[in-house]
Amino acid sequence: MAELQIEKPRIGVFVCHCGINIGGVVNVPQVVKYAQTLPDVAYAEGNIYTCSAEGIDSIKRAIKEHSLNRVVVASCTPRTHEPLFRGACVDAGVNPYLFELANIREQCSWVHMREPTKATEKAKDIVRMAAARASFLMPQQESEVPVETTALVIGGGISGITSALCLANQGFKVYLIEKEPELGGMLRKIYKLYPTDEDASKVLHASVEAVMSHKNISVLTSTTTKAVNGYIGNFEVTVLKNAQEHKFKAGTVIIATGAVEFRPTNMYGYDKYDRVLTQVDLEQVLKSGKAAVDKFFKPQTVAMIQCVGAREEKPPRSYCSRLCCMVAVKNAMLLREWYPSSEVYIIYQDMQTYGKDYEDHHRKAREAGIRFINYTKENPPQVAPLPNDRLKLTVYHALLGEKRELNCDLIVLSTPLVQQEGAKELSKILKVPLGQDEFFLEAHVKLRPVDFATDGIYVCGTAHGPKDIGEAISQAYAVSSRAAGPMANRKVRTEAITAVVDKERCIGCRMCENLCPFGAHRVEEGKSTVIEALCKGCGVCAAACMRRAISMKHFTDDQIMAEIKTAFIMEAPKPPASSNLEGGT
Amino acid sequence: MSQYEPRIVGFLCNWCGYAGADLAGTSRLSYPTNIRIIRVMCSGRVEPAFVLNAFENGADGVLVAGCHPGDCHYRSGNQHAEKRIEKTKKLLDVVGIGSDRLRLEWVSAAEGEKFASVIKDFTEKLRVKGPSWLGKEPSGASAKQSVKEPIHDILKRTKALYCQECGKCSSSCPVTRLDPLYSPRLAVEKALIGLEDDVLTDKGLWSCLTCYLCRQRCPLDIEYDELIRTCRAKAAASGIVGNCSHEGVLFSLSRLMAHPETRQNRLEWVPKEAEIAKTGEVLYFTGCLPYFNVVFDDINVSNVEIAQSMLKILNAAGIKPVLLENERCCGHDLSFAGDRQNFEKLAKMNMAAIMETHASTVVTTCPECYRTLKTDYPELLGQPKFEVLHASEFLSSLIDGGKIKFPGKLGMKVSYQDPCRLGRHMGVYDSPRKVITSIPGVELVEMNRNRESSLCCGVSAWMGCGRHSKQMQMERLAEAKGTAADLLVTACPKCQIHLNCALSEKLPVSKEEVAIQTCDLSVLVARALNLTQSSDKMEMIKK
Amino acid sequence: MSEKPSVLVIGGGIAGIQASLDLAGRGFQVYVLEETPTIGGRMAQLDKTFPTMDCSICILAPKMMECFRHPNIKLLTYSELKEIKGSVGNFRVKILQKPRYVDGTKCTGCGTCAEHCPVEVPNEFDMELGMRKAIYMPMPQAVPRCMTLDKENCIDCKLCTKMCRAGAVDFQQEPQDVNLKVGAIIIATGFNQYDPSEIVEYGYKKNKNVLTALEFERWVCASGPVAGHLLRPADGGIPKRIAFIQCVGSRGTKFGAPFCSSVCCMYATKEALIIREHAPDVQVHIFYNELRAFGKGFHEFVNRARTEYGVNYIRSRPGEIKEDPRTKSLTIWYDDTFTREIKSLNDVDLVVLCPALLPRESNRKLAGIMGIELDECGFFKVVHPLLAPVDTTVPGIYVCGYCQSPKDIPDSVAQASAAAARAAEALTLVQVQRTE
Amino acid sequence: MADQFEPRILGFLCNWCSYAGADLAGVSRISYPTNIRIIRTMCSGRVDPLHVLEALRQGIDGVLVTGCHIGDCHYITGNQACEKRVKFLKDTLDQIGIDSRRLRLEWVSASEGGKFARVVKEFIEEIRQLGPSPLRKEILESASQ
Repeated sequence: MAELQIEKPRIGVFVCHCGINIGGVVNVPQVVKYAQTLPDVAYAEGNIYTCSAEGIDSIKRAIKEHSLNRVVVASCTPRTHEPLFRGACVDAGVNPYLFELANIREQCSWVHMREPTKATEKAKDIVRMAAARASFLMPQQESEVPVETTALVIGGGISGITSALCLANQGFKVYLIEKEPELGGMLRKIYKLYPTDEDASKVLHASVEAVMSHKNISVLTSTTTKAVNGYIGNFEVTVLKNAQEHKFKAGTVIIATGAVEFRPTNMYGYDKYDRVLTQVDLEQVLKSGKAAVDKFFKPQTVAMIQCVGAREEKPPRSYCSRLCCMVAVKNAMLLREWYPSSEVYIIYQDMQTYGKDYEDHHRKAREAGIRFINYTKENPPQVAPLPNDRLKLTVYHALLGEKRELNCDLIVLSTPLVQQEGAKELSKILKVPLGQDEFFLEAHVKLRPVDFATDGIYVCGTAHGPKDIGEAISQAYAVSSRAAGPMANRKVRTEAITAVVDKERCIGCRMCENLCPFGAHRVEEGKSTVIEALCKGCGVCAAACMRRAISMKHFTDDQIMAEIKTAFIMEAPKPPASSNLEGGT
Repeated sequence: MSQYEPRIVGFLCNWCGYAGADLAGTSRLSYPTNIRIIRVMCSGRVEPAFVLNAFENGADGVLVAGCHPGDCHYRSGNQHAEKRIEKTKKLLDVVGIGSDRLRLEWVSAAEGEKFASVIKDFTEKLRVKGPSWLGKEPSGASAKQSVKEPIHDILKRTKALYCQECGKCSSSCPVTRLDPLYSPRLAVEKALIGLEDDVLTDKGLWSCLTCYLCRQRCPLDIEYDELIRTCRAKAAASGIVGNCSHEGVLFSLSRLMAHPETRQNRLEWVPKEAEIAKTGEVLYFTGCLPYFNVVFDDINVSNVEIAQSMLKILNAAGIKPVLLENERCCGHDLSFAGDRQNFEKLAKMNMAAIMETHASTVVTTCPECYRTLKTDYPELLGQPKFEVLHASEFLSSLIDGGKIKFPGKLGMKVSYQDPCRLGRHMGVYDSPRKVITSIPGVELVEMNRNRESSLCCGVSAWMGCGRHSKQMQMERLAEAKGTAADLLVTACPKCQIHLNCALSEKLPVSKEEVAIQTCDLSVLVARALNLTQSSDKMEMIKK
Repeated sequence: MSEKPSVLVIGGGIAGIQASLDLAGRGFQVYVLEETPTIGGRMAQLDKTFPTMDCSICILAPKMMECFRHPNIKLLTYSELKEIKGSVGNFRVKILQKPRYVDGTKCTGCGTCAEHCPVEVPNEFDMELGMRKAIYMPMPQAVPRCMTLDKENCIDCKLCTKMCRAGAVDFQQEPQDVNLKVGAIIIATGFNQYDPSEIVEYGYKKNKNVLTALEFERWVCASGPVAGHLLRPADGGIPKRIAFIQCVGSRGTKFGAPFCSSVCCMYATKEALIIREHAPDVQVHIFYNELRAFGKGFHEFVNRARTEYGVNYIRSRPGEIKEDPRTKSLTIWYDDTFTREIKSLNDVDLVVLCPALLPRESNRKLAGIMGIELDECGFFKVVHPLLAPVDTTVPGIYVCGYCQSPKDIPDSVAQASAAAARAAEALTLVQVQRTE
Repeated sequence: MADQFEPRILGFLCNWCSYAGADLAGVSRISYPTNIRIIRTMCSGRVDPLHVLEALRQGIDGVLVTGCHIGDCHYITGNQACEKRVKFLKDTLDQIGIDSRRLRLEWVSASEGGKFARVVKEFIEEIRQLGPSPLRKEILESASQ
């Protein structure tokens, strides 16, 4: 390794066309040609897809043939492709940290599609910056961190219960914490499940039993999360149960905190009239049994209004809540079953009965004579009081072009699921983000649906967004798989980007210690020391150190300065540019 | 018999006949009390339907009296009357009532005496002839049998409950495209949210052609044709009827045929040399061709030619087909017009008559008879032992079996109009095409809209013929003309009637754009077999 | 019993890949069975993915490579399942590896053979819009990177053998039986697209400017048959007006499938955005029935398409598409259901049909081999749709992705991890029982 | 000369929010001018005043620093440290005669591709108004002539 540092940099540059994603805007051959003229660049070539097996082979071949010791790939964002190219370097015997990505797609070709000439110039600059930085790159060693084989599952609804059980069955220890005195979450409020028509309480009961009796699961109810410190494999968890702190270690953390139903205050007379309920209100009424409802009243005409407080113009509730249409269909059918002479209307915008079972159910509801009336956002239904507790619902049937007045004795509002109140706090404790919709934001919408950017923390169920029980349970199993990975291996590799203190320069001023939010700096015997496992590599300390004693691995001052100096070719626009790249120094 | 008093309905023209009758009165001339008089402004006003309706309602005789030729207050009204009465007499002969029960007389304002004697004479003749069988049981103008099925059940049975309100039906419907007031989607949607009355009283209910295009395309297979048929029956039960074309004369005839006592003379068209049987394997169900021949004698179609051609082909193939002497209307039109009662009567009688012949195969040249016999009768009466084939299917099998062989080449391009009932309703698209293309020298050129997407000829069940029908017919004819075909072949007598009717009227466009010779499939085949003489036009096409 | 516990994953699409990576990542031995010459599945054919508009192959290719490079994963591409015996913890599997007639250990995937091959046939990967040779690689990012010789179309000229410097072409190759012992099985066979040609009024296959959605994905994909240029298929002209039609053969009882394919509204929106980006002056119309944008960020995505990108959404299932035989342009007749007007959209250059996505026909055969059940639509039946969403009717056999029920990529990925978790759970329990 | 002036902008983007936001701008094809060059740092807190000063010394016309929104920092408080430093730097710049508007701090999250593009556009326009940096090589050279 030491030899590498002395060795003169020999950089290989690989410029990707990415089909036409880059090549359609940026003149790739020009960039390649230009790269060949850069200092320390020993080799440059263009590839149709550098990420293809062919591209990877080409990198490996070039490393061998041209004795390269630094690699720059000019293609897309390092956020997705760095691991792949680093892997190629490793295969060819080059330390992965001697690799640099020049992002000429997301931050060049895709944002300058109509300015090909300028984009090409910019791409050259970006490649130049990357090559300059590459000259200063140093090999780094990744280290392994042991992983505690215990999982913390936050939230004791059906998602949390399912993932706890799945992990426990695989032999991992699980702490399942629930803020309420009882497990069960939203399911406790629900009457029947769709599309299987089972009693929610029965289903729940069986799962709760299994959790309570499992030897690998510790259930803590009436418990909240107070602090989670540490990192994957080594989380130090502090929870509060009855104002008493409990501490334990966990290797992974699963968020399964669920969601709550939106209360439609000031909408459709929800606060004004007793006969306006939400779907969850209705579930609870139904749960009391038919006889009890009979005493209350026998519905003749019921209207259910969809998308109340959902699909709004602006966030946070600009989303479709996914399951309300099916809930309405389910409850409408139930009411028709109990009161066959009643008329039940579902007043909807777009029936979201996707997939197979729901579409089947939707068809059955139509067959059963549930009446569907389409309304548009511009023409929402109006509620007005009538004598005898009845309500007049005026609705414009958008597809028929006719106004209808329904004399209702019950109006049910289908409102969306929204995030729990405590989610913001939890997101801060765990340092994981919430999205615009206030639900937890996963690492990648498409391919990492239950992961966070932060390793070792996962999300499932409605904490991630509205979904039905089957989908929540699928996710609950999914997080179990994701969390089981590092725990089964009992170790993870961590990145090598940490702070290093130059003991010679350090005067022990404690600036870094005070600044570091992770407690990674400890001043002992007048000098600062970095605890690598705690250091997250942000570099706040390095920027603050008056003595310039702190260096950030892989983001050293030299490396950043090299980029600053090569960002633009610094000479007058006239006369024409010379090829002096070092202009400015 | 001694109590029998003939009931006579008299249509008198205002200027001569009625004045003559008045004169008889002022002159105190007595005549029998058997006549009831209806005043019309001109004898030319009297339609065949009036006459048939009078008989349907129990009249034993109908008298029409107008001015003498040359004296008509409206110049030539009485000449029209003469032609119409002639036509009506023919219909009365075929349907078995007999032309002698209808009498046309010229009675001037001065001929009070003549009027009285005509009445006396007609009454006596009718007394001798005896009562019309219809007098015993008037069939009535509309069926009053109520449809008990609730609208929800109808919607369920026809799958309309599944409607996704997507608009595929309405954007396919040839009527909606021309007449935005009618939309299959809106009709279903109204029914779905409980506006039943709106559906039944909507004029649109009668605009539907039941052409099946919407059902063909509906992803949920909503049986729109059936829904319309049932709703019409429901509407009819509450006294709402559609607008019948030809003043309902064809419905009258169908209802007359529904009378059990009816004895028709419907085999007049059968050529002497033809071989037919009373019982046998193959039965040829002619349909209403003998009636159409009379009603539509003025629009350049010869309907019995279809039957004659078919008969000749069958004979040429060595088949001696059974023809029913008292075959009745299949009831298709009544059924689609909401008259369930008479439809059921017809179905039962036809079925019984067919069973008596021991036929195992029933061939029809009419797609409506085909649909009715093949699906509607079995639905009502159970699956019979015989098989029903459309002429195209039967001819196709004759060709396959080598039973008929075409002697020479015809040398022409033809296009083919898919009848709704044969195509979309029954799924028969290939056989007629196969028959056409197996005639040597005949090239089939398809219109843009063909097979499943074919355009209807514009009218069905003799209802609601109007501006939009004519527009559709023009569109279709132009499409046919656009193929550069010499001949437009149809496999449905009604398609031919409707398209020819459009051509026989004043055209809204130049003749070159639309005028095309039409021809029934059986007629084409018979000519290709040299079994009938080609008309002059066919000769021209050949050249 | 010191052997690593192992799992067979049937299907090398994104669901199969995710399940494999999860299991391999925790030390299980994984065998991936794939019937085509490459893993990647449907996602590899897509141009972009909604709602992030990530380039599909860009985010998938690293995962495919990871599978290929993973020491715990063995890919069995171009293979068929023949037989399964045994039960959870101890399945004995017989697989037939079809001959590629190319030696995978020698082939570098350079493609010289294909350059010289004289036989051109429609490329299945490009939905047969583009051509490939008789010796071919379905796509540039194919994994494994090995050519395949399609014997059905080969004319035996042996030019490939002559041209191959690595000497990889091997006409003597025979089908090979592979016998495996696995503890659990995960099925992830994905979907097939319904062929809408029986819906005659839309003129698919008759009118050249009518494409299906998957065809369109290939059509606009940079690595597709026309290198991502937005063109009229009939004549290569520049389109000005493009329309999408939803629910072609889905949500119906007559043609195709009774269910909703769950993804079409979204991918049509995505494709509309791709078009507007490619060519901002092209009008895009989407005919929909019920706009199903129920996933995370989906409704917002549709709103953006509507307001920022000017995509025109029309609530209607069009009645028919008519082609002008001269210009090949299309007219769409539809009922604008909100205004109740029957209208025609004229001069449409390209119509994209969004057909039902059906479970694969071959599921029936697989189900027979494994003794598990399918539902009436051909999806693999699960024990309980809510509580056991990935457990088939046989213990130890799990299912994930579209072949279980219609779903999009994130749901498939989540379910794939779920199936992996269930497989791991089952294998752990089996091990515990054995040691006890 | 003035209308031909194309500002040279250097952007320091934190890895977790702003760099991802810039990626999202790309993925969403939201165009902005080509004048910016980007340096990725793990956190906006890594941006050392010296880095900014060096950039300006190089003759760069404007420096944009972007990080996660306050409260969203992947490193909890890195962006707060950054905020303080930028404030301090701005004061310094004014004192040494460089318009402090040449340094700009913005919060851009991973989901704000549109905002990133807008910020870049606005900043470029602002710098265009301010004119070339007085430290530009050619200006210094012409001044010394």
